[in-house]
Amino acid sequence: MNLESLYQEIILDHYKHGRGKGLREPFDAQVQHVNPTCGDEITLRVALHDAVVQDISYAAMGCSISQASTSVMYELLNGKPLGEVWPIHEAFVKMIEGRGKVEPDEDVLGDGIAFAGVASYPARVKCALLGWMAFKDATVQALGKDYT
Amino acid sequence: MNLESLYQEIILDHYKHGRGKGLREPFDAQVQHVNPTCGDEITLRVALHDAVVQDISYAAMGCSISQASTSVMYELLNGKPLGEVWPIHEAFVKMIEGRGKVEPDEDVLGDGIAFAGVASYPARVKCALLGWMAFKDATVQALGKDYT
Amino acid sequence: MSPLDVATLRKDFPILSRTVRNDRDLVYLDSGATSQKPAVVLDAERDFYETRNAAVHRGAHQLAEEATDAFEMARATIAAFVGGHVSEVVFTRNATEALNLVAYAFQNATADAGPDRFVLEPGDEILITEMEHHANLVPWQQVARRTGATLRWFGVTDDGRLDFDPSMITDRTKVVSLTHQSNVLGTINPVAQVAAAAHEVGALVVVDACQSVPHMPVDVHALGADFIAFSGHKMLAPTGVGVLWGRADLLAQMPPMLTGGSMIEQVFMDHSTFAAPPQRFEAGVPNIAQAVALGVACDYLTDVGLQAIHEHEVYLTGLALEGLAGLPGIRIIGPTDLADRGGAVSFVADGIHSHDLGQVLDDSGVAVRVGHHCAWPLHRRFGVAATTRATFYLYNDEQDVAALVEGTKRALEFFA
Amino acid sequence: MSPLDVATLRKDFPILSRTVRNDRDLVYLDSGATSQKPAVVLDAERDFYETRNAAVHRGAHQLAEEATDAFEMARATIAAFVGGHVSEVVFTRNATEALNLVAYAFQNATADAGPDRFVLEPGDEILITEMEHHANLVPWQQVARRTGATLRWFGVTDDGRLDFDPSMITDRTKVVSLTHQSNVLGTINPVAQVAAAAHEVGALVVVDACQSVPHMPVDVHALGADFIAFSGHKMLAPTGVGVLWGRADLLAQMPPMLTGGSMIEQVFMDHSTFAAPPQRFEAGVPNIAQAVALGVACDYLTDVGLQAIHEHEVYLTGLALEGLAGLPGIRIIGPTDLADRGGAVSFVADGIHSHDLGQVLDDSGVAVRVGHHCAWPLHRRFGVAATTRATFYLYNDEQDVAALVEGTKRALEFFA
Ligand SMILES: Cc1ncc(COP(=O)(O)O)c(C=O)c1O
Ligand SMILES: Cc1ncc(COP(=O)(O)O)c(C=O)c1O
Repeated sequence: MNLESLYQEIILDHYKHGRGKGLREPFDAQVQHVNPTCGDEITLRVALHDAVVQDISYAAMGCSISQASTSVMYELLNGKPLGEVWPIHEAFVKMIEGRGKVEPDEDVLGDGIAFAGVASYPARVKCALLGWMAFKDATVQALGKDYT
Repeated sequence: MNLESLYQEIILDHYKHGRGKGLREPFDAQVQHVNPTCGDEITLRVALHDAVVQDISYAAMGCSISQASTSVMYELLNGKPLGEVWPIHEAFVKMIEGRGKVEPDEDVLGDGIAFAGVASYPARVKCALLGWMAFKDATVQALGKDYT
Repeated sequence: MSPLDVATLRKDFPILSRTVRNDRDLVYLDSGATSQKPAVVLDAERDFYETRNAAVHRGAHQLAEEATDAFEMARATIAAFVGGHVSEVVFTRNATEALNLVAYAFQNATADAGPDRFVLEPGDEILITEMEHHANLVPWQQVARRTGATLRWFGVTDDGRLDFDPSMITDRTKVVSLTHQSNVLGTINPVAQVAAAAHEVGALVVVDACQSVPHMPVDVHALGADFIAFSGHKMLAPTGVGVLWGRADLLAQMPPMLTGGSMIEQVFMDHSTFAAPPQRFEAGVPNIAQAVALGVACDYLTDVGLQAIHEHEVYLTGLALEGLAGLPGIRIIGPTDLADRGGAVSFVADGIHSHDLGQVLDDSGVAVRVGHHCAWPLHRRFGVAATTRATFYLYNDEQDVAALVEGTKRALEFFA
Repeated sequence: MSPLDVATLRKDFPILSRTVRNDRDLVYLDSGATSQKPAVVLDAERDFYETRNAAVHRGAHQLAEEATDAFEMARATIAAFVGGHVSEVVFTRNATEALNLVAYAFQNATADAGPDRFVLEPGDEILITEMEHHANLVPWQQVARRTGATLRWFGVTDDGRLDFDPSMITDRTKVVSLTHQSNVLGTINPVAQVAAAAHEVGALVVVDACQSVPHMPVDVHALGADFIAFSGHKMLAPTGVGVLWGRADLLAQMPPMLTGGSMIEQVFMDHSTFAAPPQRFEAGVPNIAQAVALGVACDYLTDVGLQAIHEHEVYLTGLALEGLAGLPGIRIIGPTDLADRGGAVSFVADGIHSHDLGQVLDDSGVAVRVGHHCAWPLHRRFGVAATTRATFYLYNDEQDVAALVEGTKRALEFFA
């Protein structure tokens, strides 16, 4: 691994130009997640309608990896029905936690495969997953609200 | 060091025929000391009069070393004025804690020098001092009572 | 017959080739206090320092990543060793700290009006046994005193078995804590049976597995335990590392005992929130190298085979009981049959204090333990102040047992 | 100029000859997190296991005697190292546990209506600082909450110095706990001055000496401390051992935190009495080999010279501050002068997160720490989430500092 394969162009681009940034209304659930080692944090909102992700909005403070991965997540998941969302989510988490041994599927992950290099840097795994874990948490909460 | 120099005849004799055993009246102070590692214990009484040790009486449960050293202590200290008692006491403790490097003085310690070998067995130091520490404690208490 | 090839195993333990007292071969029969270490474990510890030493979970550099990997892989190995999940293994200094950690969960939850499961009130009962090591007794005395709960205990029968009286387990019982194998008697307790009764009334079950995990196959779920505690130094690993295994859902509810770095989620000057287990219970830079080496010790034990180790120890115990029975004035404290029994043989000799007996054994090169072995109330139960205890492990053989019997005979003669 | 012959010292540290990431030489600038270990310390630890391993204070056999000797001699060495008495040194796992031990003395004494000195009541105040490591912050939050006492703190000035306001020390102040040297800012605090003010009102003084004892001469009496805590792993010793030094008369009054074997005087089923310090605070089989090795580490440091080590680190710090000042957009968090300052240099770079900066440094072979370094409130105070921190020790040299500056430059370019 070298620096360039960790910080691919696409990551630096998402880092500098985050997609979907900001906290928007309406939303069904809001969560705050932190990375306890470096203090990075994200506030993330999810709006659902008929099991479709209507909006993911967020305000985050963090490193390039965490910022970019949240931005890529926005592009990948926003507007999609949950049935399509979970396979992508799972594939992303699997790749990141795969210690470089999981072959990512570009058809499923799109730009997300740019983060494959993170898997070789265990200390950055939490960075890459910060937004994704917040999304999962918020969506589960939103669903809970829906059905109770 | 070998077993015979640790367990000298004189020690085995004092162990089998403890001098001054039993708890007697009158007394000025009574203490109970234990050896927390093996559970050995001693109850010891001191009677003082005019700064002279009138009686040391005791009930003890313990190994040959602790039993014999208390018996030897009885012989060495009982009936003596405190002015003579403390130098003997100090010399005995010094020898036992001396790790085999302190040359014992037979003129001061009498039969007590039989315990010189204990100094080479650190785990037995507490055994050899059980009665002696109880005596010191009881005497200090008795003196405190005298002068307050 | 022993299922182990002891002669070959002994070569792995450098210390066993030293001599003691006037050039006697060392006969080490004190593994119940602490075990000796094979070279492979010492190599692992040293290798960690020479190649990967860094603070874990804190750095983003390569050394820190490698150190964290080694540490977390050891956790996974140890979890598998006892049939638990990796997130259920907490590293402590020793079993004593592990047991205190559970006891403090009750004390602190009660002080904080925390999760019900851990809150104790006057009338609630903590149930232990009369054969407990001080490590599984004194912490519960403290908790009982500070919460107002009552400490009760099962007795011990004359032949050294647990006097299990199910009627003592009632709705008032909130926690049952007992040893899996007595470090004095050798008795293996029917933990699963006790645990089932305890769970029926909703009590939590803590198992002091100090003398079982190193010596026989232990599976936390088969035991029915909610927590188990054990020490690395008793199972071929370095000093300075112990383990608390706890059921995930319980650890998740428990307040930490120690607080500080690496166990937090967020920290402000006036309050903090805490990380998920196991990190919540590992404040500060942990005993990293020791944990890594403990992982290697588990692998070594697994390779030798825990069932074989147990059978080997039972075999030696049989020989020892037989040999000692042949000497005059020897009384065994503990079962004299081999059913549900591990390799600890404690005894007293008529008219000879155990300190003196142990001294003669030491002079013969035989290292045993004398005293109350941190089980003072148990000794009181048997009306003795102290016993002489021989404990066996995978590196002991028939000759060691013969040396014990021979040395005891010498002591009887010496003090006759 | 440095007073040390670093090239020669480096040969003592096996790990320093390894390479990282694509064959870069390792530049280890994370000693503030944990230090590397010289061979002589690793030898001592291994030698203990290979020649004298036994449980201390428990056995009467020769191994146990030798192990106990080695352990207690290490205690004496460490006591002398900080100017204390041997009976005042308590072995813990790390500094975090040592600080918790003191905090629990207050919590438990309060729960037990114990010795006045340690009882806290609503209205009483615990005084710390805004630059504390979580280890000297979170335990006091817990104590305050559980006793009803109030937690207060001295602030930090813009240039990273303690904002010492003597008027905050009042009759209500029961304990003042502060770091000797900040692990983030490098600031050395005027502990003696604070301690004098605290003692005037009868408050106890706890010093977190984690970053001072390894790096400069420390004398507990000159400091005026009642307790000091430090970690072995930060001073060339193994992981898994730390020290609490406490004034004898205070330790004598303190209830134990952990209970179990070896810390008792007498044990009955329903109550126990405890041994005198330091044993009272060392429950269970201790981290023996680690303590022995810590003694050897102290000897090694004494041989090199603590004053020389301090001067060496100040020299490197000067070079680092100078080198970083030459780069655009770098802000130092902490004093930029060298007065009362040790070898921790923390900084932020405009527009680059410290995690990213650290990654480029790592790729250059330079191991630094990124994040809040367990001092989150201090980072909040400076309006940053995280910093990049380089820390120096006796084995670092001018080239290491140059690599830090060079690597930082590379990061600035990479993320430009
Ligand atoms: C100032 C300070 N205090 C406390 C600690 C905690 O030390 P440990 O994690 O070894 O307990 C550290 C190091 O992490 C420190 O730098
Ligand atoms: C049954 C039992 N419980 C607890 C302990 C305490 O272990 P440690 O001293 O390693 O904490 C021991 C060993 O001393 C033991 O044998």
